[in-house]
Amino acid sequence: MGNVTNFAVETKVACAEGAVVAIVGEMDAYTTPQVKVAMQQMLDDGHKYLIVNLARAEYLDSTALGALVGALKRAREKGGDLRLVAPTARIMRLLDITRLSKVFPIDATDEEAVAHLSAERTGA
Amino acid sequence: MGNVTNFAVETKVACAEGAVVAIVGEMDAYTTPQVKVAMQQMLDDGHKYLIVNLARAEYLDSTALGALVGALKRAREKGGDLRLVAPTARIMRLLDITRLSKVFPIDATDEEAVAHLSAERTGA
Amino acid sequence: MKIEDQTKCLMLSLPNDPQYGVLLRKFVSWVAMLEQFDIKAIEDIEWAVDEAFTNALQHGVPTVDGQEVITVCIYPLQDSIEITVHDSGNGFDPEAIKCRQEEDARDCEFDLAECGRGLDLIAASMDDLQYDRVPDGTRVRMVKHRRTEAEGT
Amino acid sequence: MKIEDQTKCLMLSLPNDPQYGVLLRKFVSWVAMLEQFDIKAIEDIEWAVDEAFTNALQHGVPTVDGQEVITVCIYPLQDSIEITVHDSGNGFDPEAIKCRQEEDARDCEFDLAECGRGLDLIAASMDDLQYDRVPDGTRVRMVKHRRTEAEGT
Ligand SMILES: Nc1ncnc2c1ncn2[C@@H]1O[C@H](COP(=O)(O)OP(=O)(O)O)[C@@H](O)[C@H]1O
Ligand SMILES: Nc1ncnc2c1ncn2[C@@H]1O[C@H](COP(=O)(O)OP(=O)(O)O)[C@@H](O)[C@H]1O
Repeated sequence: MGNVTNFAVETKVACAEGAVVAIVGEMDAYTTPQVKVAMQQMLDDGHKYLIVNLARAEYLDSTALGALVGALKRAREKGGDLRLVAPTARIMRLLDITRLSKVFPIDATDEEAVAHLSAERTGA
Repeated sequence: MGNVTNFAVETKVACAEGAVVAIVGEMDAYTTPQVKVAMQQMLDDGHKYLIVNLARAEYLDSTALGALVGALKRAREKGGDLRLVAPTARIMRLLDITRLSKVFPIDATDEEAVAHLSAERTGA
Repeated sequence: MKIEDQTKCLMLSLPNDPQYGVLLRKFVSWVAMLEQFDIKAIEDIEWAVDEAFTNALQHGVPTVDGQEVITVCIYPLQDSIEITVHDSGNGFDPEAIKCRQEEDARDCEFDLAECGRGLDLIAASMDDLQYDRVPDGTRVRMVKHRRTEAEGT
Repeated sequence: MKIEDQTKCLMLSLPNDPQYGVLLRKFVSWVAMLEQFDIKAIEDIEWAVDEAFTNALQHGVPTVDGQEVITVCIYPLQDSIEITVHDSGNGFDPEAIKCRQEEDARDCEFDLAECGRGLDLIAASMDDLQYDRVPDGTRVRMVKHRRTEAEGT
């Protein structure tokens, strides 16, 4: 019958200064605070390169986008960055509508994102 | 996001006097009339042995049960019968609650039901 | 059952049209899911609400402007969920029906009636059930308790 | 937009609590599904209703008894679906906000604001949008037309 309560945020360290934050389920005004906390935690732990995996994110709204923009700014303030990975067609449409597809770098896989961030880190 | 409008009734002739009526989706006060029409059509066409396949029936309520009991009675009036095939655990629970699991013969597959009805037909 | 105390309520008001039964069931089952009811309890709640809705459709009388509305209130409580279904019909005497059903049960072991299983299903599915005549119609109140761990699966 | 003419309406009244946003979205998307809207239109409607609900949560003012209720009415019409979201707040001047947003857009090509995308998303998702001050709060009315076959996918 479907599940309305399957929201989760999964974090894992990807490399020295990078971490992956994977969003599972619907990210809205109710669930976004959990994602904010997870992203801030990673930043506070010294992971200034954030990789936000959206492959299993079924839904995002403007509150979710606001949190992602906020984390992007905080990461850049620390000299890091934030990249989005594998947004679904629906979320890609949201990013286009809000013109944020020009703001966020977007990759197909975590590995691709890590490669980009490593290049950025070593100034390549 | 799930589908609320995926209801369907599929009918097919199984043997000389038998037909399979497969129910797909949720059978309630809104959709039951379609099933009634399909079952009556089969009976009118001379298929007095009805096999109601519930493998893909996600939901049944008391209105649905009433229609199945009605068709059972009409089939028996014609000297035929009605058998249920492959009810899900949930529907089995409904049949138990309403004590109809004692009323309806239940088989695991259409083939099993056809075999039973053939035996009945030839008086075996 | 003290509905009056409760401020937190989710209310749904639907036109008198059976096509909306599925929406009502889904909605109520999601509320129950958010409230951490187990899958079996959610199935029970779906049946009870569906049967109460079907009865309201069939036995509720349209109001003067021809448009009958069926109102469902869901109260998520500490240890239970309470649901009321309100129609604008004249109600009935559940005792009278209860007796009829008990007679039926005595009369025939294998009940081949084509209707009359709705109230039974509600009663079997919920922990508490009450019909009230209210000024503008009939209201059924149904309660499902949350099972504690100790009671098993 | 002539809501007054319409008798057929599905109404949902929810407590001021963001956890119910997902229920509201699902419910509205199911109504749109029953009404044969295509998947893209359903996604749009979900966004618009969600944003209007979030705004009502954030900017609606609790009533005297401390319990604010957000009321959503869905009107399935012949060629469109109309949805109103009603809160008990003091409303705002959408024109003023529109101007501010246009200025922002001029100022920075890449908008790094952490809020303020809700109204844009509603406007982009729906065909018609209107904010009204009503005696007891703010009401946003949103309309989505059903696309005809000719307009393609
Ligand atoms: N909301 C209601 N208003 C008036 N009468 C009702 C209502 N709900 C149930 N009843 C009465 O109770 C009877 C039994 O209901 P039920 O068990 O659901 O079977 P059915 O509706 O198939 O007859 C109905 O036939 C009706 O007379
Ligand atoms: N229902 C409402 N009541 C009062 N003010 C509102 C309402 N909806 C929107 N607003 C105003 O419009 C502004 C822009 O809304 P929005 O684009 O959703 O962004 P955000 O809510 O993130 O600020 C809000 O900040 C608020 O001032």
